[in-house]
Amino acid sequence: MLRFIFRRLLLLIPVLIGVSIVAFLILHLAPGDPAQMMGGIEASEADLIMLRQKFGLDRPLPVQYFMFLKGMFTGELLSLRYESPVMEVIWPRLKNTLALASVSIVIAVLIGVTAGVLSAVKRKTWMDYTATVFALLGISMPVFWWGLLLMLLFSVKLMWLPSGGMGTPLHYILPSIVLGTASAGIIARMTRSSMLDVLRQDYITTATAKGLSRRLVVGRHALRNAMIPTVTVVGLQFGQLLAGAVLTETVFSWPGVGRLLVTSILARDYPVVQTSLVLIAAFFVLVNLAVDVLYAVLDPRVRYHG
Amino acid sequence: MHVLEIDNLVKHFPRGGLFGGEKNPVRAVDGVSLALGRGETLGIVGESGSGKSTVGLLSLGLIPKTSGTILFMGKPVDEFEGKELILFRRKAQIVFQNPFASLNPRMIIRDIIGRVLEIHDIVPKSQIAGKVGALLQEVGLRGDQASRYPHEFSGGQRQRIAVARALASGPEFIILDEPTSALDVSVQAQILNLLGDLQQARGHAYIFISHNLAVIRHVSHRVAVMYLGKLMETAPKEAIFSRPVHPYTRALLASVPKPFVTDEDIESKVIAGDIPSPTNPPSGCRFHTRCSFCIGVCEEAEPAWREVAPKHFVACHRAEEWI
Amino acid sequence: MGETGCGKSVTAHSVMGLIPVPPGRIVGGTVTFGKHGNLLDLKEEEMQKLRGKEMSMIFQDPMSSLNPVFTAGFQVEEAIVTHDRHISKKDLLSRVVGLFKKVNISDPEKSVHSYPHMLSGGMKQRVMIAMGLSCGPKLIIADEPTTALDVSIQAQILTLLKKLQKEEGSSVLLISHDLGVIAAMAKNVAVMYAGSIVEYAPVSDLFQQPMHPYTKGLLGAIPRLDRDIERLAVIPGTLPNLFDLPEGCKFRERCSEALEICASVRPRLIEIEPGHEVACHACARDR
Amino acid sequence: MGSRDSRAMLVLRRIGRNPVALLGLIIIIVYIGVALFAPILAPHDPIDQNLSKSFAPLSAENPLGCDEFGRDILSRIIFGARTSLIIQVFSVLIALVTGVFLGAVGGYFGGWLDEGIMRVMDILLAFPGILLALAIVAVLGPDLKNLIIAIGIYSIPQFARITRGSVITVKQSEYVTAARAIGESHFVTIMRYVLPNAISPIIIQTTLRMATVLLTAAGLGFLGLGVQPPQPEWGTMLSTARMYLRSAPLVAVFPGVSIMIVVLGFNFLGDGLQDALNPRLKD
Repeated sequence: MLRFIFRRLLLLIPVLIGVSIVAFLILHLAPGDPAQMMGGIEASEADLIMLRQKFGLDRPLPVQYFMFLKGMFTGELLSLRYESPVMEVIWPRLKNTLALASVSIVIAVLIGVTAGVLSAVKRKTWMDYTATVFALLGISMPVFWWGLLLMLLFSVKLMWLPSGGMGTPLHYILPSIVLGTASAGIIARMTRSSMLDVLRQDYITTATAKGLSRRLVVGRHALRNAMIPTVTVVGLQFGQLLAGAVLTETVFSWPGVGRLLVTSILARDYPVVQTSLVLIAAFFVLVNLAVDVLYAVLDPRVRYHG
Repeated sequence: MHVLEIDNLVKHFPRGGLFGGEKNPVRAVDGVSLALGRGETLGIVGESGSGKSTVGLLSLGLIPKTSGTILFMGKPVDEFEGKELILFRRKAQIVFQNPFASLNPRMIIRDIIGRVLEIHDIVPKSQIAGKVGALLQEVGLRGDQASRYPHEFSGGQRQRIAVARALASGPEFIILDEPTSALDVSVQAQILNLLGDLQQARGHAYIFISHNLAVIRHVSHRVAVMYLGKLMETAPKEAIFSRPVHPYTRALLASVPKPFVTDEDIESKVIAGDIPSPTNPPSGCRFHTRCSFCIGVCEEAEPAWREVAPKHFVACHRAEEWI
Repeated sequence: MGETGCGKSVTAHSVMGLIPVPPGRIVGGTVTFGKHGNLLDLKEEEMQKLRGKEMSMIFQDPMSSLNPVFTAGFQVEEAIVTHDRHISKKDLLSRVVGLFKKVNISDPEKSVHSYPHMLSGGMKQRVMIAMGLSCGPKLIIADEPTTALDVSIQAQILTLLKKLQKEEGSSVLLISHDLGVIAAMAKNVAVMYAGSIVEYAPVSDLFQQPMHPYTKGLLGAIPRLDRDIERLAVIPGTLPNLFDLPEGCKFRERCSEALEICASVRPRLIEIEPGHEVACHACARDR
Repeated sequence: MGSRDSRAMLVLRRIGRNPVALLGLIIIIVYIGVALFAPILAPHDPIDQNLSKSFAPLSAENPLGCDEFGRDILSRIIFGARTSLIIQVFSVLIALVTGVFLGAVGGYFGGWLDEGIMRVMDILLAFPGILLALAIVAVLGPDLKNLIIAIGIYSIPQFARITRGSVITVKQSEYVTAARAIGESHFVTIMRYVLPNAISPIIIQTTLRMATVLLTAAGLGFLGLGVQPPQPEWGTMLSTARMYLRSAPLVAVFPGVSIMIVVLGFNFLGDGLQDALNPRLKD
């Protein structure tokens, strides 16, 4: 098992390097002078020279890349806006985002798996149809609009819940529901289809043939197998939540990395933008590693061959 | 000259990979030598893991070999390129086991068979439809069924279509890879009769691959018995079925339950043990772990492949005792 | 015995109450099982108590009939615990190991902890048999138990089934399309065609003097291992469409002995010789 | 019997029998109609400002009221459909062509080529959801063309992965080996044997991707990084409406409803296609 994890960790390295290269290159692939992009049109010639020097923009790309990588970890890479090391700017906000995303994923899994299982077991009943329509509605709802609607109702009209910011557990309710809605829908659909798939398998007939009750057949034999593909989807959804946070945090003024990313883009604070991208991607990749491990726990075939 | 000559053919499928560490390869075929005469049917029989289907794919150059030689009309198959390769494809054909998987579901029958005529320029374009109709009739279907899709046919009918496709280019030999294993007994009889009739009329050779010994007996002139990637015994049909030498052949023949023979005592004839994995085959003679005649040397030395009677080859240390 | 689509498997599943409803539906008939009466009248909970305990089933494909995420031992334990809730953990394990020994699973103490993918096809089928035997059932339904296995492994499993049947005294309902397997295993044979039994006879009678034209055709169509046949006999035509069965005898269109009456009246099973029943107008007339 | 398009007909029949999928199809047809005939359908010029009608309530003249500049919201929504459709069609087209090509080549030939393509896709996929598009727009600058490019690029890996998976499955089938055995070239094998049989998941993905892409475009618009005002786009409209949420909440309702309905349409159809194209379910 340890070897399995170690091997997966090794495989991550090229992906992480690739991610950092992409994040680094984004600034350079755009047409025009990177210094001009950072400084904006109002930047003076002196400003541009200063920027070029600070980021080594006049040096070869590989050198710049290593400066970028090194600067990220040593604190030499500074945010243009806050003039402090990028990590110090991003880290506390990333923690807020992770907190929000974690609450959301728990909500999404609880709702999604329950709805998916019910709708598979009660296939073609009103329960299945209701769950299907709600799941598709959840997937189709624009996050930011859904947020605005809930805010309008619970904060503006009813004034039950705060409309933005963080601090108390109450602050979590609206943003985490909004953020988790689409994921709940996707998890429900996935659980339903994998459950239907599993229920058709021969070993389900075997379990019934040995005299197990329907409840045990579904709850023990089917669910465990159906969760295997669902786990993968949950991992992918966690990434979607990190990305969706960009919108949710903007709506609810959540002090997270998503909002930081948007404001930094608008302020042309590229060091923060690039580093945020790398960090979010790294987290996403790590979560997927955790999913792989969980996958192996659930599925003995992977455990012994993986 | 032989149509096909295989010498010391080896195919290992690698496993594992990146960071996985080198795992043992699957030794699917491990030193097989065979020859196929003109108009002959060579039956290859074996259980799963014997490598019999791999031999079929290798003979057509559809997968790369690991080592050894495969000669078609004296020329190495895996060196064919361009025009020569096309010509070889014309002369060597295959029919697969599963008629539900071997026909492209998105093509109508006229195209499935017509493509062969087109690629090899067998008849002018304008005559393709007519020729397809004739081929369909030859395999016992109606010419007007050519505009249908495969899913509109039954398993037996599809297998006839697959046979027609193989015939279309006028091949020298056809690999039949378990062509009736997916079919019911009554349909199997129809296909086996058809294959026999076609061979009489056209004179091509067959390599008939099957796990079913009775079918092999019915169709073959000569039989090769494979076990874990190796040949155990080859002999003319009469010899294999009336005077089998290799303990594996004998045990296999004995362990098939026979219709018409009721109350048979199969218990005493069972081959013990599981089939070992082809990734880690036993040392010496591959069959020694399950052989009831195993002696010391069987565990260590690989038995020599030798002719113990005219055209009767065996790889067994004790072969001479049982002639 | 019968070919694809003859209804042999569906019959077995119906007996066990394993036909999924919907889309399946049992529209008529009875299944009488010893003192339990007509199984079709039993409630689902009552059937649950019978399944695995009084009657058990072995399926065709051992690769897919064991749950990949549980150990072989656990899956057999489950069959026992379901019908005996008070058994102690220790007894349970020793019983499973005992069962594994009985079905000749190599290294039973270790094998109980193996996951299905670590076992060979033959071993998996032995696990299925151990599961089927675990509660000493009166009836074992074996649905093509060796079709997915190699010849040499098939012989092992058939031998095992025969031996266990003798030891345990269970009845076996064996379903197969393989005439050889039927000949080796069965005492009485029912031949099915398009959803009905067309012939029922002691096994030796069936092979020595088959009566129904379908049975005769089938016996003529198999290649023989013990002798050469010049040309195989062929049953012309194909199975009728099960959605739109013809009136009268379902085999009429493929039958060389068909009479006028065969087109209108569906023949019923009639005992023509002691213990030998046939559903055929022509056979009935000839006797 | 024997009709060339029997399969397409079968799929259509299945869709017709599935009320949810049918509803989706109808929504999509109406949406495309609205986008195509926007100039005819819209009662006003979507860009015309009239400050005297700022936040005008619903009326016969302005059925959905007016926004902060007094522009007719209904007209802006109708023209917004056009913008959305352009973004969807072109970005999905970019992704479809590139992704299917990369996936098919990688899946069919395998080896280092496949390995290389998939590693690059893995890297792109490591930027979850909207982030990659966001980053690309951030440097290219927000306008319609760049939005299409950004969303197109970020959709490529999905198509590449799905195509590859499907191609690998199909590649192993006996009819592809048979194609090789009769002497078909690699190109013909891919085009006539592999792709036609690998197409179902790609069709499903295309439909579902139309939904995702619309949400992404609207999301970027909402962040002010999408289509720029005054050009009408639903997400951008929501972005400005948000500032007046307390005083004029209705302005924020209609663009959101539009997005949701259209996205729902594609998701309904995609979900229905998933069932209709499932080879396991026979008619």
